[in-house]
Amino acid sequence: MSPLFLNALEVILNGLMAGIMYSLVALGFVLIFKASGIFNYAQGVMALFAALTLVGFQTGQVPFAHLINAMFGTEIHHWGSGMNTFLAIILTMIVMIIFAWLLEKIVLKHMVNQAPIILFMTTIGLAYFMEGFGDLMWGADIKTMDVGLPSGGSIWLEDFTKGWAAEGTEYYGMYIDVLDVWAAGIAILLVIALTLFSQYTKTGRALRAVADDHQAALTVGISLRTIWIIVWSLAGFVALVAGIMWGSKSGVQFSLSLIALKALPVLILGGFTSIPGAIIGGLIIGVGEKLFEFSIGGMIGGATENWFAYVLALAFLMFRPQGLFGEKIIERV
Amino acid sequence: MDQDNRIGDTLLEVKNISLSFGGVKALTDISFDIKEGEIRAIIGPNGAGKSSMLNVINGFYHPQEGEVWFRGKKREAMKPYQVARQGVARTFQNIALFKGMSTLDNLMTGCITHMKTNIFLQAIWKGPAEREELEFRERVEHIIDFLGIQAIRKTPVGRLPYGMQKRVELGRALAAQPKLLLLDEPMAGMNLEEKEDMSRFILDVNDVFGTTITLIEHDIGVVMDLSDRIVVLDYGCKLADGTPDVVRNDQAVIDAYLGVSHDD
Amino acid sequence: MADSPKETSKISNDLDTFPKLLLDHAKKRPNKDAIREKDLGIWQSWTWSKAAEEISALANGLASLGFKRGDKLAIVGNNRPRLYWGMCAAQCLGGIPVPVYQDSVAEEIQYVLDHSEVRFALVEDQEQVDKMLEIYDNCPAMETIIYDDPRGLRDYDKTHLHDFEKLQDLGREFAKENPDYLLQEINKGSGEDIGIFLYTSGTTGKPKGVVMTNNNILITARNSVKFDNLTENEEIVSYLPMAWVGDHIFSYAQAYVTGFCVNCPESTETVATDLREIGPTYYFAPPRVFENILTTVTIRMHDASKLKQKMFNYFMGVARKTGVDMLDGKQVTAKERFLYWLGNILVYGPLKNTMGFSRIRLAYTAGEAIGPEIFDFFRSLGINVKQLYGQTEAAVFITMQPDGEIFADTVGIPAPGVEVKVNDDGEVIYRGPGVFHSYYKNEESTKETKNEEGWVLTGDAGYFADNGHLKIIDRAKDVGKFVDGTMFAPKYIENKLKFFPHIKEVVAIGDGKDHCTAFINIDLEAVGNWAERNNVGYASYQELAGHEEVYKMMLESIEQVNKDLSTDSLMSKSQIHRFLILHKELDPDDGELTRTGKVRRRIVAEKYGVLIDALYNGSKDCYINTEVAFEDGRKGSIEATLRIEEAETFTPAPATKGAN
Amino acid sequence: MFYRESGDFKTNYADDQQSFPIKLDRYAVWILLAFAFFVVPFFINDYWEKSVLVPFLVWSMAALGLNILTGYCGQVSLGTGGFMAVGAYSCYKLMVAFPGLNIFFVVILAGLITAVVGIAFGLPSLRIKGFYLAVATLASQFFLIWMFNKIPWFYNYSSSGMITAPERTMFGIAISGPSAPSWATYLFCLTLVTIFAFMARNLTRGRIGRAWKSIHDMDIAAEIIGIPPLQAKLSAFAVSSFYIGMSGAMLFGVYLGSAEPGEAFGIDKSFLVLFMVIIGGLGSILGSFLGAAFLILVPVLMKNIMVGAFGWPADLAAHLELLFIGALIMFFLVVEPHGLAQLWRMTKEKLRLWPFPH
Repeated sequence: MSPLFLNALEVILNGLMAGIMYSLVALGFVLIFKASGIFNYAQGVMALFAALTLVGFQTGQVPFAHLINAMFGTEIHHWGSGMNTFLAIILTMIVMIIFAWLLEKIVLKHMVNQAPIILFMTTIGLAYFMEGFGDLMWGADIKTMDVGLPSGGSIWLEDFTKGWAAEGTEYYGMYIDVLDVWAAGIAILLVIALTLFSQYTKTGRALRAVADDHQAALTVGISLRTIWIIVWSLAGFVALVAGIMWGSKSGVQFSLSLIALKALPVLILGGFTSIPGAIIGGLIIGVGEKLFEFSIGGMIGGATENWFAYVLALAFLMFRPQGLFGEKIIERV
Repeated sequence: MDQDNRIGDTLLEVKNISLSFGGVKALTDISFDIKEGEIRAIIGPNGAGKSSMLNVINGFYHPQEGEVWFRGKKREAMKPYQVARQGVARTFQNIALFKGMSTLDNLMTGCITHMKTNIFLQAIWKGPAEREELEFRERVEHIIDFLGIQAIRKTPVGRLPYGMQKRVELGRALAAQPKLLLLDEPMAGMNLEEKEDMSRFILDVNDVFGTTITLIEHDIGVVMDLSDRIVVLDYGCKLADGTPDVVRNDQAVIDAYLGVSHDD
Repeated sequence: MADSPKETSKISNDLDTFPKLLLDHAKKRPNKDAIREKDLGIWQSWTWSKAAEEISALANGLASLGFKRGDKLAIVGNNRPRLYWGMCAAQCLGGIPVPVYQDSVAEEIQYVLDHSEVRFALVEDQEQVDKMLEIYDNCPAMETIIYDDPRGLRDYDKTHLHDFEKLQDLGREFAKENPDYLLQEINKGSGEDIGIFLYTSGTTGKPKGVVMTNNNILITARNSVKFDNLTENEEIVSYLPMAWVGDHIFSYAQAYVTGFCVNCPESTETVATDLREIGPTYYFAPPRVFENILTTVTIRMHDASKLKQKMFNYFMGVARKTGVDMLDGKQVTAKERFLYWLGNILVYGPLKNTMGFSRIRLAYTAGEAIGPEIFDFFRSLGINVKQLYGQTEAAVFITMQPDGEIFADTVGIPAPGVEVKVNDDGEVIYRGPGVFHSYYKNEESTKETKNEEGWVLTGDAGYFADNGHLKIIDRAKDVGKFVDGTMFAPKYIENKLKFFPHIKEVVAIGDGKDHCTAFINIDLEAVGNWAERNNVGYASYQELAGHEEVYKMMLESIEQVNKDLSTDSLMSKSQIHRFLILHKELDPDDGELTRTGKVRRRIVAEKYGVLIDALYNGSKDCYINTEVAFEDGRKGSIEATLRIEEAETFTPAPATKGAN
Repeated sequence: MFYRESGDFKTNYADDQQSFPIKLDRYAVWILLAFAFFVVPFFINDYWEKSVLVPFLVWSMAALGLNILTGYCGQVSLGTGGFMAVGAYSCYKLMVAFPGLNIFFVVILAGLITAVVGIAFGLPSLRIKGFYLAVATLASQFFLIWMFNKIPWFYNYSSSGMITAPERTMFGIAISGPSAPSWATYLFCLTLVTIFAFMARNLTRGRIGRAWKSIHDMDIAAEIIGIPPLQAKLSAFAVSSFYIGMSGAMLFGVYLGSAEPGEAFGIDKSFLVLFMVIIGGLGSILGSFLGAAFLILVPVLMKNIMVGAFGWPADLAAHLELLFIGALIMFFLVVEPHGLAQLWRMTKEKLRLWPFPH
């Protein structure tokens, strides 16, 4: 096997791993979109917020320390000590649920029957708000996240694949970050868990009913507002998972929220309502952009990951405007 | 009314039209003609393919088989807007007004195919663009006067009651000064009084402007009174074609309407 | 036709006919707007010169059809420029315009047209053409019908029909061949000529054709213009029937005298909006219209926020205190002036703007008594509403209120040039330049109404108050007597009650009885509104009318009126002792009202005889079954048992004089 | 309350169709313009120019452009930043290539170039609608920014990768470059924005505007009554991009003076303009100005209060600002989705009906 091929293979594998990360965010989008028709742009910021909160709890930061110091001239930063990771995760999850509840109470209940585009804009507002709120609460400095997940290249894989290359070529083996593998595993678990949840629990079935037909769901006595709180909490949970993964990988910082943007082309490919679509779309984008950068990117200046996903989605839309799994739109008069 | 004087040569003819959607046949081998100046009705039970027929005539659907002849020429496959520009206007079964605009603007939009000034002149406004705009405003005002909708001239159409919206939609179609006007259930959902008004308008349009009208309508009584000739469709096939008297006494039509298979 | 050439070749200097005035305006102010009509979304305007051109073309057109001196031209339709032009065009040729109420049914029109031997008719649209064709064969003199709006007339047999514009084209052709004809005809006209027939609607019997000379109309118009300093800059909205003498004076004669601009609304439904757009400077409306405006204002303000209502009520209070005085030119304190100024910014100005009265300089009301609150409301806003007293036979003006001497319960001093007095029977009579020529083909009535010295009976009972202003009590023939001989003026009592917004109509009974009782009609809009606000449920008019609380409300009003009457020595006997609320609205379709909304006492007395008996025999309630006509012409009947209530009466207090 | 419309009647269609049919509005606009043109330039200082007035004008132009596309034609775009970059780089290249060219024409040409690019990126709009189109426009945003970063020709191979505006003049007065006087840059921007705001008004009230609005309201019906959808959408993209391109050119050439694409024209700028349009009011010329004013002034105000008056650290103020703007956007969308322009319309309606509530 030529090193070029092996390199390509490595790129594809890395792409798949990155794709799973995209899928993780896209999953949150799909959950909310299915249940409420809201295209939640804030999903990425929710991941950032969850990650910030988790790190904050872990390290024992005082929330709003900056603001308090500025207002009262104090100098506080940390409580005495940090917190157990598991406990911090639970607490973060609670924060996310409170957040979902507040969001429904304050904003969403006023937005029933609004045009989709208005709802979309609202979530952009929400994204700004949460970003500001997260920064205000925990500070905007880059934080490292350590929840005990292993990271770094897999030495085992490197050793294992070193010999694959043809004789006489220089090849040091395939590089894959163990964290990515973990992430992939967790993502798969998450999908399975969500599927089970929606198939076998009462709430899950209610969610699906709402997704199929709002009116019908209402007539069988499911409170739409409760559903919304549950869905946003679930999305918060997914965001937390995504936040942990992305945070562990590249630190907790603002750019984390930009992964939401990457999830958009994923959704276009996969369709807004399909969980498998989100996964497959993520993988296509992940592999596609890595491969493009690997094969062509270098020639045209690099950093093509910035736009490749969108252009791919655009090109794709030209031929299938309804997405990969969407139904064909028949126009009527 | 002097019929012979009013009705002229064939304006539009459809020949052997067949249309299907993914294997489902909507229209099968339909042929009929529409003569200049007449009021032509298409009737039939629900799902008989009436709306599909209108959609074929105005180019929204493209039939797999058959030809459309307009003003003596075979019509090539066209986009709906090109058909509109040839002088075919229509109204819709479920009102398709531009909800964000006023009555006046909706009617002005109806004139759009006749307006010519380019984007630069439009931006400058003073001069040709304004002249054109005012010229069409006056034209539209005559339609407003004709339909008696002066009081709602500047009301956003979304706020109007249903019957008024139907009237505005007719106005928008008239503003295009069509040679052929297609009306898709112009009286659906109206009360008796509104139906009478609408019938009056349809006759007046035909009479005053000499517009050829093709309409779909459920109210058989109204259709019989209004139309010169009627095409009856059922399950996408043509059942009968002729004057109201001929159609009324046609056995196949009677069977289709009295048959248990469909009810309106 | 044997006029000397020098007389026909120049425009006469004495502007004693409408056509001469028209030519004069066309020369003096050719580019000033003479008339406008809201049509096709904008105010289409015609300058005086354009109007003169249009009228000439029409007159020539008429001439080409054989319209001769003395011919009559019927005019049927809403106020539209072309119909006004028709009047002048007929006058150009020495003809007589005969405006007819446009909402009359065919048989009513037939009577007028037949009676006045109309040969030509100028009508508005298809609706009127249909009426004309219906009566065509019954009017032997009738020849030609000219229509303004050709819509729907395409397939009509055109033997007798002419399109207005086509007729004008004919006229322009005719003018080419006979260039001097029209001017000659115009110059033949004089002030002594018969100018117009105005048919009175007539509460009883057939309408009478009031014949007016040009002098009657024009001198009166000139006098009134001078009295109120009207100028060529006035704007007026003409929306009252052209057949009514008021419209003829305000929208035609005064416009031709001064050269001001007349604005015709788009349709009857859009009068309010059109009025608002134009913002007239000069306005006429019967009290009913002012009352409706005030009711609308009150109802709309009910929906406003509490704060806004407070502000509104506060400043309306200020206006009531100060506004009328300021309008009458009396002294007010600086503080009051400031508050009024503030109120003008916050309330009066905007209010006038929404009503279309921002630019109003002068408004008149007449025809009936106006409620003092209504009158003061408008005056306190700074709208100079005045009352006048007039009738067709006088070319409107008998008395007018001069600026600064405005009272709600009197109708002013004699108009310029008019002598007014009260005869021995207590009836108001007058003499002056506007007094009509005669009733057409009705020598007998003419003599009955107008004596040899030119004094005309008004048919109204009244007296001059101490300040020299005339006070009208009632129709002379309606004034009756109680058994003890004291005067009973039902209209006077009824009007006092009708000023309450929740009372729509009242019939006072007392002639030949020993005391006064009354039927009451509630005002469905006002009472319904009240019911809505107070959560009073009702399913029908009848149920609402019979409601306990409604009776209570009426009782309060009646007792208030009784208290008021008790202070007036002439009227204290007329206090209402018992009353009932009618279960149905008095309706012209049932013959209970005239078309102009006046009560037909005789019919009411016949129809509701049992109720009258019940009012006087002391019973607590009374059953009645009434026949009614529905809107679609079907007949039906409604039955009800009506409750009768007693009202408190007050012993006459010593009269306080001059309480205006 | 202040309106006195009674007596303000129209005797011809030209009067009835004018931009400000109510006399009072007409006067208000003229007075405002007179103030902006003849009074402000005499009192303007560097702070007002740099912090308030010029950014307001520049972003108003961008908001006008996006409003034409999104508010009038209904095509949501998240590529505004990218198109502004096109305008900025076109401006730069034109300034460098034609040093003698009047900067007024430079800005207009930059707009025209952007319009061409806009048409190219608008082509997919024929097949893609709604969200899908919104996401597709992200492609233009990221691709264009990447292109300006990675292709050295665009920044004339400068070592920093940044572009810097040389001094260019109009009537001999410097408009760009460090020595341009405050009043000159202000008047330059004001003139451009005034001219093109009126043009936008003209476009949106006439034939083309109706075609756009009909596409927005119901695209199928629009096509059936004879409006070619491609032509309507592409013209909206073209005009919109023209405005956005000019604003990009003004932002770079007149306001910033130098720019780095990711920083000056990033995705957050696309959102900023979108917010302006939403808060101001979709489908309203006035709304574009109100939205721009709001989102320019609020941060300035907040910064002044928190940093200036309270002495808080700047980063804290920035966080609060973010939080506040986000909350405001949600507030607006909840309370008044049609934006400040609608609030103004309602207020005006109230004032016209005053003292009546409706």
